[in-house]
Amino acid sequence: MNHSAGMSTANLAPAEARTPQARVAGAMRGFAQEIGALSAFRLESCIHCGICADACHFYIATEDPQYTPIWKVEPFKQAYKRESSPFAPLFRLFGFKHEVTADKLAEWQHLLFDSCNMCGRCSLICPMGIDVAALIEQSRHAMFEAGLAPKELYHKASHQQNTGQPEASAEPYRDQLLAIGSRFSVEIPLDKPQAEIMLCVPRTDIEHYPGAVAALARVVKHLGVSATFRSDGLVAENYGYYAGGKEWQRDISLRLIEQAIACGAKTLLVPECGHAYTALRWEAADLYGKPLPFDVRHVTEFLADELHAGRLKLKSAITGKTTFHDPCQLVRKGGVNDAPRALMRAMGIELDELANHGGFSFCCGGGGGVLDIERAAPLRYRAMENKLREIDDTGAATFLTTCSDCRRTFDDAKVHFSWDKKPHSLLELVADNLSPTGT
Amino acid sequence: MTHGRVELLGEVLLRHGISRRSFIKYCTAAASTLALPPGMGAVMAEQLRQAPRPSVVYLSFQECTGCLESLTRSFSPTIESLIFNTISLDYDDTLMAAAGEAAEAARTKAMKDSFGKYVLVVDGSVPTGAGGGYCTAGGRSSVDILREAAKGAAAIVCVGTCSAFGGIPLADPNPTDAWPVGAIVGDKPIINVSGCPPIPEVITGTLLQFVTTGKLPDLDQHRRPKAFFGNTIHDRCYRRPFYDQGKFAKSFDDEGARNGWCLFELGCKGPTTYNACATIKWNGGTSFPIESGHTCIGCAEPGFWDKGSVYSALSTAAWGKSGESRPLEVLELGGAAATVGAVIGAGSAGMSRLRQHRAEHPSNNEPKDG
Amino acid sequence: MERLSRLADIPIRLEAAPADGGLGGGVTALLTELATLLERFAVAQESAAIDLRSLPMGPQDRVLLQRALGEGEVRATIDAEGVSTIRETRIGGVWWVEHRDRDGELIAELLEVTRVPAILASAPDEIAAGGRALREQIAATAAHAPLPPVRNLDVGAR
Amino acid sequence: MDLLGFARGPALKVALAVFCLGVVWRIVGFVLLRIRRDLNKPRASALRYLGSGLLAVGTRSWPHREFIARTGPGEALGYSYHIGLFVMVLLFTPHIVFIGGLLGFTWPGLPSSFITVVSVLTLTLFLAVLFRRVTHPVIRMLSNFDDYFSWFVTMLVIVTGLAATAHLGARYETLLGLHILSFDLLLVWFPFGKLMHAFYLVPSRAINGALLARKGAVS
Repeated sequence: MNHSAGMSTANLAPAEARTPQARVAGAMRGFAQEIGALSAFRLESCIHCGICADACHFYIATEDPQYTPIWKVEPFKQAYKRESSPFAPLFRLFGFKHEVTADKLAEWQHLLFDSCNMCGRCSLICPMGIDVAALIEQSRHAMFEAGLAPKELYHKASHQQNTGQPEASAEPYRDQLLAIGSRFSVEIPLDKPQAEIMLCVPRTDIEHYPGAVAALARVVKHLGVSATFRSDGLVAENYGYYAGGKEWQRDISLRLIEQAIACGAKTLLVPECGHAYTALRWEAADLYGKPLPFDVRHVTEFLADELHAGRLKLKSAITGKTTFHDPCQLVRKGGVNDAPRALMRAMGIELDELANHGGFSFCCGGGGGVLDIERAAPLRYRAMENKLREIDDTGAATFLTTCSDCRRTFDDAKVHFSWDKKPHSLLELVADNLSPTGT
Repeated sequence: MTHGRVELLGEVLLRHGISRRSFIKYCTAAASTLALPPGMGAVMAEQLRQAPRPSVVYLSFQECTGCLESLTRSFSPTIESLIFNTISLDYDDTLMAAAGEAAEAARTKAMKDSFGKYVLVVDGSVPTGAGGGYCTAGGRSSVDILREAAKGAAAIVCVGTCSAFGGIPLADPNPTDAWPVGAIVGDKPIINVSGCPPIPEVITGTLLQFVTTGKLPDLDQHRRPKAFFGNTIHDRCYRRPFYDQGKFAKSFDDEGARNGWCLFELGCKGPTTYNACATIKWNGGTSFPIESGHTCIGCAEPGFWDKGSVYSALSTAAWGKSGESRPLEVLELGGAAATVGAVIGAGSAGMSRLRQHRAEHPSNNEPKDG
Repeated sequence: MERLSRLADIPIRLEAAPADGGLGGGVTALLTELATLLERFAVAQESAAIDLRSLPMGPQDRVLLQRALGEGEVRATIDAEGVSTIRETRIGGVWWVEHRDRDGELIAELLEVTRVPAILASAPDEIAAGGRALREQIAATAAHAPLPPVRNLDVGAR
Repeated sequence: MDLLGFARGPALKVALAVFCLGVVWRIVGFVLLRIRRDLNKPRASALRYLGSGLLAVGTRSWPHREFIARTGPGEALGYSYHIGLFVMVLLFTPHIVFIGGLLGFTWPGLPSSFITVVSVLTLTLFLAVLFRRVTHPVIRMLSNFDDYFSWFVTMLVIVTGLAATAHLGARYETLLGLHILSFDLLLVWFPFGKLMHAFYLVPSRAINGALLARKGAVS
């Protein structure tokens, strides 16, 4: 492999141009920020058994060993051994491990971004109990610091950090939100000074699935809870999380946190967006530096609670044979296991489960920002074939999920593969089958 | 006992009234102890009858006379003990009637008459400390006597672990600076018959084989005849099946010991000791230590006295001056090492954190990112 | 000389006495070897012997072996520097040979596979010497001379 | 001093010291790195998720149903030689006596002949493991000096142990000396290579299990 191969093929934004030395220094800085006793323990524990490969849909689809999850963090294992491991002084003294080069880092861009959805399935298979996905997330941070985040993710994260929106839109999302309200004849609670629940919305829904936005407004209205969107904290997604820019991720989360605090919300309700849930529920407090003064809940969790409390009643939904895709960030990585199924049960839906479901579900293939990376598409399509087959194998007529990114990915597959299934939003189904309470 | 013609052994035996059948019978017994094929007894009988009367000079140095006790403690004289104790032994200061200058004269005469042909048997180690003064006879040190006697010897047979390997005198701290014979005499064929003491049949059997064939027997790495020292006690031990079954006595007085189970855990050195105790046995084939319920102490092996406790099992750690590790000593050792490890570990963690800190907060001269 | 008690005289428990009268592995192997030697003898007239003292045998093994081989019809003793006993076992061609010294201690013990153990047979030179001795005796008798002592040992003194 | 005396004497002493020093160095060396508190509100109570962590130590011993088809055979191979190792190391009486001599307590062992059979089986599995390591594209790619050397050192102990038992190639005391010497080598190498996973396995599984349970996720 020639020396500049990595760099010349890297997928970089012009803003990320810098010298190789600066890249390595940046990677080491990012790495230093991430390394701690826990991540060190994970890197220490690997026994090179290769079993994690068998959890990864990229490896399963291609049988290409480079897609072995733990291999994706190889430069960071190397850096750990040389910089921070207990024997690091020996490694440096005797040169057992060389310094990671900028080229090697650039080569790994493909492995850390294009071929990893950060779905966490590998973390369930490792016999040593290593959370490989956590290591990949940390590695992405070092890659970001090295200026090696893929240009799509970099641009969106940068834009979102600056403006609150991952991309410029013809009309501000606030206006689009209100337009959706009038189009679907539903009241959009916006910028209330005080509310129990603060709402936010995936910009994917605004742009592609306005029905889901309306559905959220409708169920909130139906339940009669005090809730509001906030113009200054509207977008649920967090491209900082995808790109590995921890500071940007923090800044992006901060918009929502500050707005939730400003309106005195007790709950920040995460809409149908998986990675937003991870970013807010399981990472925001760490970046914020203290525990959040409100709860972070996924909309299905909220609805399931209302259901159990008897405040929400649902009609039977006529869906025919139905299956459900568990979004990785919500279920495997987020622990939202029961809520979606409780809602479906309440609507009388008997699921024909996928061969791998619940915590073991395969990723749709679009997670981790991969859907946004243009050059990753061919590999992504290969990896998701297995997922589509699993869905087909259930023979289900209706296919539900509860993450807008997953939906986008499946819709994209629908076009690419001329696939005959369409993913439906669980939230929309709930909104369509609300049963008036007390009657 | 000088003759103009060399007397054949057969003639001497006949004068002592030994019949052909007796001779075959004892040679059969000897062949058995030598681990020769059973049919060799008769062949040996014929060869021996035609052999010249051997001359044996027996020297005792720094020793306890246990070896000689063993040699003469055969319950009744076998043919080979008859040959060596009565017929051929031209000098042995312990056994011979003569004493003082007469004894010294007998030795000188035997060595002169049979120069180049006699077998020199030595028991005891050779002390070299204090100018050899720890062991003298007739005013001469054992080093001198040995060197002189070795000159005319056809071969030297070292009887007992002391002469073969230095034995107990050589054991730490070796106050007399004792050495085995092989360390003093370098230019003569040496056969070591180790053991503390050696089995009498092994001593006489070795001599017999040398006399019969005129050649050195097959020797192992410690110059011991393979015929007797080719197998470990463990390999030939009748308790071996219990070892294989994992049945071990845990004390000398437990049920396992009474059942005759393997004594490995009690420190038996059978697995690393090469001798014929388990087959030839002792006291005329009556028994041997393990059969009597005691462990093998490995007395036929070099340095047996310094290889840890007789009662600590072979597979245990053995270090320290006494050649033993105390139980739980490893915790002290490990604890000390672990403390050092903890300090170094903390140091390396501290260094890593410092480097982390520096990487996070690069100084101004380091490249800025865009 | 005061003797120690013989092992057989000390009342000890036999080790690992088989509960059901079965044979130990060592004894079975020995019997198998004997069978092989017997078959070879039948074909090639090749005598052989097994040295029992060179085998690691516990006291119980000996009892088992004796039980397995049994007693045959022939029993001979040789009185030469101690008693030797030659017993035919129940198995034809297998002889149990014990050599003891003058104190009765066992000095060699073999199982011989042969027609008759060689030590029993008279040697040719002994036979020749016997013939001469007998002639001398007859001659002496004829001359009414006193009988010369018959020496059985002067074979080697040619 | 003969080889056996050296192996179980000074060499063993040094090896044990290096082992203890190295293990503690390595563990302290990373445990004292920064520990960040997780400020995100746990889904389950601490007691509950720590319990789940302990549970994961057991459940992670065998692949989840969803993974078995792909990983079952490989994991079975891995675990079976580990079981073989455990039986050999911990249930062979001379080894028990060895440990007893160091630590002062013992436990019953298994028949030596059984151990020999297990050892031969384990040896075979060890060869199979190496074969898999060099032929499986993923494992070959991941493997480095540590993997091969750790394999070699462990293998050496098994081979010399078997040779000593079977008296193959040299005199028993020499083979026993080599066996103990190879174990000394293993002790010295232990803290510096992947053999350390013996110490990591339980806490690593427990921590991962607990952290997943903290989020309410399956582990």
